[in-house]
Amino acid sequence: MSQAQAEVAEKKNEEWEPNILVIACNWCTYQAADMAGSLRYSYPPTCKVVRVPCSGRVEPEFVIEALLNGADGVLIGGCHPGDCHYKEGNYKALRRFEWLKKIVEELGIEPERVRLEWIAGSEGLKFAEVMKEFDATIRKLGPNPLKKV
Amino acid sequence: MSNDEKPRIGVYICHCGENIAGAVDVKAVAEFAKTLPDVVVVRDYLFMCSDPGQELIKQDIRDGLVNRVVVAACTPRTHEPIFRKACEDAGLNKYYFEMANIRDQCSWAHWHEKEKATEKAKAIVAAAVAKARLLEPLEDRYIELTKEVMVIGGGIAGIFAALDLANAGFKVHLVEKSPSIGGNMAKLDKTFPTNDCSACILTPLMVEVANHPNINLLTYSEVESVEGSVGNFKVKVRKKQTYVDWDKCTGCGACLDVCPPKARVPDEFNEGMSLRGAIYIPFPQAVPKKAVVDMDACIKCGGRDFSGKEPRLSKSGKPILAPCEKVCPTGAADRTPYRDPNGELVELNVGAIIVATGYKVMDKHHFKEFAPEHPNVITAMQMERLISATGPSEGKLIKPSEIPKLLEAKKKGEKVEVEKPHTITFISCVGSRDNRYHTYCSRVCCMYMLKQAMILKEKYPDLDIYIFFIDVRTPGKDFDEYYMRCRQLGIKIIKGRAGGIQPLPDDRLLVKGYDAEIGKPVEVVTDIAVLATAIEPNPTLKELARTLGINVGAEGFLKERHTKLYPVDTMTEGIFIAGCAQGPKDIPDSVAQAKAAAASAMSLLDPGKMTVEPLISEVNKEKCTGCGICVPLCPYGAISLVECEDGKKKSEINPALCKGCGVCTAACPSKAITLHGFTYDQVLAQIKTIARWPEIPAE
Amino acid sequence: MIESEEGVPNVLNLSEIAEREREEDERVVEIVREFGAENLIYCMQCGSCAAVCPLARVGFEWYNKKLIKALLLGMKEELLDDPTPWACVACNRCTEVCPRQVSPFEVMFAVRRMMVEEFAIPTLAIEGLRALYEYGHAVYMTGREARKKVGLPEKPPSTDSDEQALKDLKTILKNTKLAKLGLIPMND
Amino acid sequence: MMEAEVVEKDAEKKLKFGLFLGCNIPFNRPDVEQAMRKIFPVLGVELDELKGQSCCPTWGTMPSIDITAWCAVAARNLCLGEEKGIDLMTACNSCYGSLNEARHKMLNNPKLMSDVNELLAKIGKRYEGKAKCRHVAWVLYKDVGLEKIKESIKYTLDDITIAVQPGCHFLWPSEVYPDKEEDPFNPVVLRELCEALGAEAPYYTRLIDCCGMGALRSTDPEKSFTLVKEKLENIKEEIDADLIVTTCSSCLIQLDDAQERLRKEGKLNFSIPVLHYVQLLALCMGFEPEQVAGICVTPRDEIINRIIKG
Repeated sequence: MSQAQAEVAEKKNEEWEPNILVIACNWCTYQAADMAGSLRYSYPPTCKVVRVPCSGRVEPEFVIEALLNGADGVLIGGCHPGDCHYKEGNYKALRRFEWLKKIVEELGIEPERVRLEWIAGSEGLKFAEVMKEFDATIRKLGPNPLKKV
Repeated sequence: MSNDEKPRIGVYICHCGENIAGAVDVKAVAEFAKTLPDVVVVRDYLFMCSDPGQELIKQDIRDGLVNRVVVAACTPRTHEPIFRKACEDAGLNKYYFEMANIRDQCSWAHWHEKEKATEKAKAIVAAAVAKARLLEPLEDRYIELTKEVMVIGGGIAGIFAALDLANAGFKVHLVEKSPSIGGNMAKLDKTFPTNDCSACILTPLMVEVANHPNINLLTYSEVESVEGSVGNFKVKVRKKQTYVDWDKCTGCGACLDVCPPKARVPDEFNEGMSLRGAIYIPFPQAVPKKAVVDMDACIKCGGRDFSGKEPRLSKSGKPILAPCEKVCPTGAADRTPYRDPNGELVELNVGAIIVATGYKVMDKHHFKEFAPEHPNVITAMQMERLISATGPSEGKLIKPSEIPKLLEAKKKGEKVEVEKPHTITFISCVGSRDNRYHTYCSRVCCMYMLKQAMILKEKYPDLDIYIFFIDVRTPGKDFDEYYMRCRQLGIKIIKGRAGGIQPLPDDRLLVKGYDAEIGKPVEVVTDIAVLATAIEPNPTLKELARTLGINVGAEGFLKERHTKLYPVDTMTEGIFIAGCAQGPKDIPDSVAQAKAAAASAMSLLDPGKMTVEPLISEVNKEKCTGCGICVPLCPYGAISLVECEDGKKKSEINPALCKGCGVCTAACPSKAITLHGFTYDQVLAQIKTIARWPEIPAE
Repeated sequence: MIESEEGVPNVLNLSEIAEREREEDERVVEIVREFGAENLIYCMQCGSCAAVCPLARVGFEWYNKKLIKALLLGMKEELLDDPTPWACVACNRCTEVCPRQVSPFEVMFAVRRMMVEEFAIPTLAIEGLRALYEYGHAVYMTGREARKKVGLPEKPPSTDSDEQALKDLKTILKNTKLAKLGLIPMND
Repeated sequence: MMEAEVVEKDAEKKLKFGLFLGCNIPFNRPDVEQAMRKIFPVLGVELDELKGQSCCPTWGTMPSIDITAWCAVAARNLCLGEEKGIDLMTACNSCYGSLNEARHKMLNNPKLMSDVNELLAKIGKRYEGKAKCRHVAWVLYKDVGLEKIKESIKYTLDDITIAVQPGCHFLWPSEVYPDKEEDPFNPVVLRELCEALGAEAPYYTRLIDCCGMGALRSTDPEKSFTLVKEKLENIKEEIDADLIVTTCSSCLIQLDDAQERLRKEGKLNFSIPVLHYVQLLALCMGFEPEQVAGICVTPRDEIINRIIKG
């Protein structure tokens, strides 16, 4: 472990910072995240983005694995209904998400830790606002209960 | 380079001037990157995308130091192609590349939290490296492109698209559902803002289309089905039955007059203001100038019904023929041979499709408040016919209620006194900007009302002309000057849309309006009321869009890929749109769009082949159980169940149709489908790295 | 027409107005153009003139923009009894801001000239014309106390004290439209 | 150096204008006439009596009857200056407007000019379009100059805030006037003239708004007074002026007279004295207040005392 890593790990014990994963579709939410940056809308650095072509690519396992591996919150971002680059991948994501929420609850995790948002490529401001809000939600919930175990 | 060679990852961190280095401690990130598994080289540079920056990467590849590249810089949406090319140039498969976005999504967003930004940058780099370890080499795909284009719609937009393509050497199939090309423009008397005679500028173009060696003109034809994708569309076009032998028909028109009164129906070309026979040529300048029989109207004189029966004989022993076939000098109207009512199916192979199906003028009957049944309440398109030299009154301005009288007299060869109008009133935005019908502005109504008013006022200075407007919209080139000319002619422009038309005891009308400028209700007794009804999508457009696999917007017009940047493209590659099918527009804009669509089709097809990124899904036949879940999920219909050698049905993905969304990959219960570039392992590696952060990924 | 209290109908019958123009064989727009409102036809009713018009501000009915529209519709008789054009202070702020160079001030005054032909002229204006003719001053006062009080001669060095000059002025006025109209006695 | 100064003084001495009085000034506010007769000789400007001058003609008269007749009456007045090779000068915005508008029309319409000259021929006159009418404010600002004004005064207006009222026909239509403000919507000439006397002359929102005088007042006094009231209240509220200064005789009468009426009707509860700029300058030069500022309705004794006693 590098020195920096060690420091962060140490800090974590004193002062918990959420670790948030954002799985963003390439055409809308990923673009919105870029837009937020280029317009200098700041949001909590706790949020880290992984790019996928479409919200329809997101497998429920991705989210479960993220939670099992310690993420405090997972947000899936896609295009607004009707605007999907691949016609209807976001509808598929929506259907899977309902199911996903139930599984998460059964795992004993607060369902608020997973979230699905439609953020268009032009909505840089919305991206930042959603991230702020989600970060606040996760902070209220505290660390991922699975991580404590 | 073999696939199972152990990854040797080079991490290249960009300062982007101060854009990254201003918030992220680049040196710290570099030090951290060195600790990541399989990372063998870490470099940082002021501008990694610059020539010397790219050279750093290329040199390491050439020196055999690295076989995977991670660039931590800006967004892959803009720079991934640049770095991929650098890898390729140095001899590395370009899909051995991954990008870490530490500018747009890190330094810029967290500018004032430098320490946290640096930590986040490390996490992003770690995730990218995790994915890079699992990258696989991929080969670009190429598809051959058919250098033929189908243009649907023979109006002014379709004509220009077809001519531009044909002149550039492309084979064009121009499909028009009416018997003649020309579209709505052929009906217009004059065109703003120059008041050119519409037929005079359009007819030569129509003739050019008909004579062009590269244009295959398919009139009276409709697209029935479209399969395939960009570069290779397979199209079935239905050539409707004309019931006239077009090879023999010379367009002499002899048959038109003999068709009996019982078989006469409202003439589409004259917007229903006159009658045509069941056998007809749409209009005098029609191209091709050929007759067709409208079987819904035909009364099959003498039992002559194209069923293949020989004619009955009269008492004198002569065959009993229908008047049209009797009079036809070339035998084109011969009703003896069997003619298939279904016409003929033509198959085309085209690389691109341009949809230019135009528009429909909204019907007046919706507007009860404007006495739509009254013969002297007409649409603006009817006014075009009324003032056109080829119209029902041959261009003489008369009250529409007098047309039957005039036509009757003409038939008898008599002269007749008809009433001429003294007052004409135009009402704008009828059906446009109206929540009950169309919320959009039809864009051309202001100008065509002004045009008609101007033409009328210049020709008949004694006419009183009123135009009731919500507001006058004249944003085109030379348009406002045109409007001002109208005002100066003494045409009375009243701000305020009229609210009603009351028929008077004679055949005149009382228009009730409100002059917002004076602030009082106003009334006009008018001879003709012209309703500027909206431009509507063609009623069949939705169906056509479905056939083509393109979208229509909420208002029913075809949806462009991007309003500003891709205005003539659709979401389906290889299909372009032009003219009023995309939304209301005037002739200059339709022509401009048609030329843009033609140019887009040319630049797509001209190279003869196109590269397709291999980032698409593939089925592992061994894992596939043939459950078929994926088949209906695919938005492009790219997946089908095919029988394999072992006799079992398994999924197969058509690489030409797959766009790489990954919906099937995510849904496959047996993980038999891989989305190249975003495989399960690759994405999961990234996710786990971030989820476990700040724990360092294990070896 | 339904008569409103002011004499201008509540509902304007544009056909009747147009018919009247036809019967009288004169277009109101052309009349006012001849009276100096040459650019009237360039008006697009944007309302800049009304935005800065003192008359519009204090509630006169037929201020510049509205008057122009009424004329474009062919209205004339309806306007004859209206005081608005005679209230125009000729401030010309409208002229300065008009994007079409209509000069609404000229329209106001052209309407005055048109009204004068129909003898629709306020008494005060006739008095001013009479004073101009009689003394060479539209505003004329016989009491000279104020002049004396401030130490000035009783009469200014104008037509008031120069018989030949007043005669000259009268000669000019007698040869103008003013004499033809016969609005004031000009017998001397 | 000496020579140059002499030449300059000679040039100054050559300043000569025909004093165009109009109607309102000689009959209603002769103190303004007297003020001009006093100040200009001190400033080195010679005044010609312009014998035989008449009404400009004002808006309610010939301009409302006929354009040629309007221009003919105006041209006869302009001829009186043209014959002597001098321009006219007026302290009345209406005269300034009517004369220059008429001149502008004649210069841009040869037919009109020749019709006018046909009329003038009957009295042995001819107008070439050379003589124009200058505004007293512009003569003071441009020809005399602020420096000369500063040198000429005895009293300065320290601690006095002035609300200026240039008046409509000083500004619009700018096309017809011989002198133009750089920005007619933000006029500075009168403000600078006031500042030259030591006063503050700040901007206020309704500075360029019409006072409501003239035909508006004679047609409907009530409506006219709403404009004055609006203007006066704005002056009071925004800059709390000690004094209103105008360069137009009509504005002077309206602001002075209507103000008193509004007060009597209980619609105004403050009082701001009003002066024409030439009156203010005459007072600062030390001329007898009775003669140069003796006629008013709204009391001005207090401000005159402040000026004279410092």
